[in-house]
Amino acid sequence: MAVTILFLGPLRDLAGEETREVPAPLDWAGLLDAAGPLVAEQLASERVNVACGGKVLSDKHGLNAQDGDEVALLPPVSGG
Amino acid sequence: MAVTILFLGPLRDLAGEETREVPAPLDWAGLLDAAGPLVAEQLASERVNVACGGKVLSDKHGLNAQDGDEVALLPPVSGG
Amino acid sequence: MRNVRIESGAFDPHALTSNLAKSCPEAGGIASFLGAVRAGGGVQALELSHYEPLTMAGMELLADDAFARFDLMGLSMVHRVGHMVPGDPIVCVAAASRHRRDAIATIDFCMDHLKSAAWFWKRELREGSWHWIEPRAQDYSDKDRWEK
Amino acid sequence: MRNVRIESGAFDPHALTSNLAKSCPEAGGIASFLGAVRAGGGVQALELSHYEPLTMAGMELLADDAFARFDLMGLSMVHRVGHMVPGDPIVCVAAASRHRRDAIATIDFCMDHLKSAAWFWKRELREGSWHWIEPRAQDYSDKDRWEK
Repeated sequence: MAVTILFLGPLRDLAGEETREVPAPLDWAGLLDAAGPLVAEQLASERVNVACGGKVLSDKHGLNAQDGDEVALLPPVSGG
Repeated sequence: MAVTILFLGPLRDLAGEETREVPAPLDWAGLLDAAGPLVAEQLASERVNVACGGKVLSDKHGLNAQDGDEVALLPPVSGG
Repeated sequence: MRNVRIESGAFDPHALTSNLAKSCPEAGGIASFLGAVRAGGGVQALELSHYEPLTMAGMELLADDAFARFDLMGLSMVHRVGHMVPGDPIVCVAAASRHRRDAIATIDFCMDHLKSAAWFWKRELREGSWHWIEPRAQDYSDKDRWEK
Repeated sequence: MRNVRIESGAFDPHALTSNLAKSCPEAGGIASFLGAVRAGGGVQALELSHYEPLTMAGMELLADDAFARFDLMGLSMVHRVGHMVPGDPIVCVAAASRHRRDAIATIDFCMDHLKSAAWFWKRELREGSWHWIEPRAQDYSDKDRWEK
């Protein structure tokens, strides 16, 4: 099993793909590494959130994704 | 010819009719007299306006209606 | 598009809003407000009267004021007069604008003025007798928010 | 009545508002807001994406918040995702209440949050290339008005 990283909105363009499978477990350092430098730069911003298993993390630096988890990278939103 | 007094909204109930014809010319004292005591009491309120010839009077006490004029008595409004 | 009307018969407020949206394809936002005779509150009928020489002119001035205050692409304002029963539309204001807040502020502004500063008189039939309705104190203070 | 939905295909905002009005006969006021893809501004297409596990839950929380803040009888909130062209409805919020100001405040409140605090991402096709859209500074300050 693995962790699936999901790139939302403009992060998808930066990542060049919609999802990326990486080995579990995945912590913050591992995420920055797996996401690539362009996305990692965005992740540094407070305005970019991270969800794990369908919940937005209040402290993204404490990420601890396990086998089968989906980790969604959420840039600033715009609806309406 | 004459002046037509038009009673709007609740003033119609007080007057007991929709319109009343009175001889021209008609001034404020004449209006109070022609309108009857119940309506005259209402006319004393600042919240009751008077229109003459389709224009709301900024000073109703200066009413000076001529032959053929319609004098409309306008109680507080409520729309919507 | 500008559409200001007094209706003495039934009208379709949803068609009014839909037509405004169609006629303003460059608008990003359409806001609308529909006021209807409430069911279930003991009101059997509602009657609205007006004084035609003043009422239409007043509504046109209100529309002028809305166009002057807000960045609008279109405005529809329709007010019923006559005899209505629960469920019947009384008033509909719809506004189209580039950004949403102008459209929303416009319906708020127009309704506050139609409620307590337009030449209409309203009475309700309750338990077989008619009662004249005056604006609530809040209706007056709502209108006063807009004074500059 | 409470109707919160994400739509991946076209929807009819006027039918939505009309249905809300029909289902809330005791409401005196129905306010609605329709956001559409603007024509004439050089936008050829608009695409909205979302993250389903968060988006619906967020919209339900927003509806809960609206019912808690305002005196509401009904609320419909529908947001499109997918590919849209000029003229297409993007979002519609309709609210029914006893008195008009609750319905109007509700559509204002919900739109401010859908615009800059719901899990949607929007991009526009202009002159053949896609551009991601971020909320304007005013969209953030509009939302911040509601913070207690």
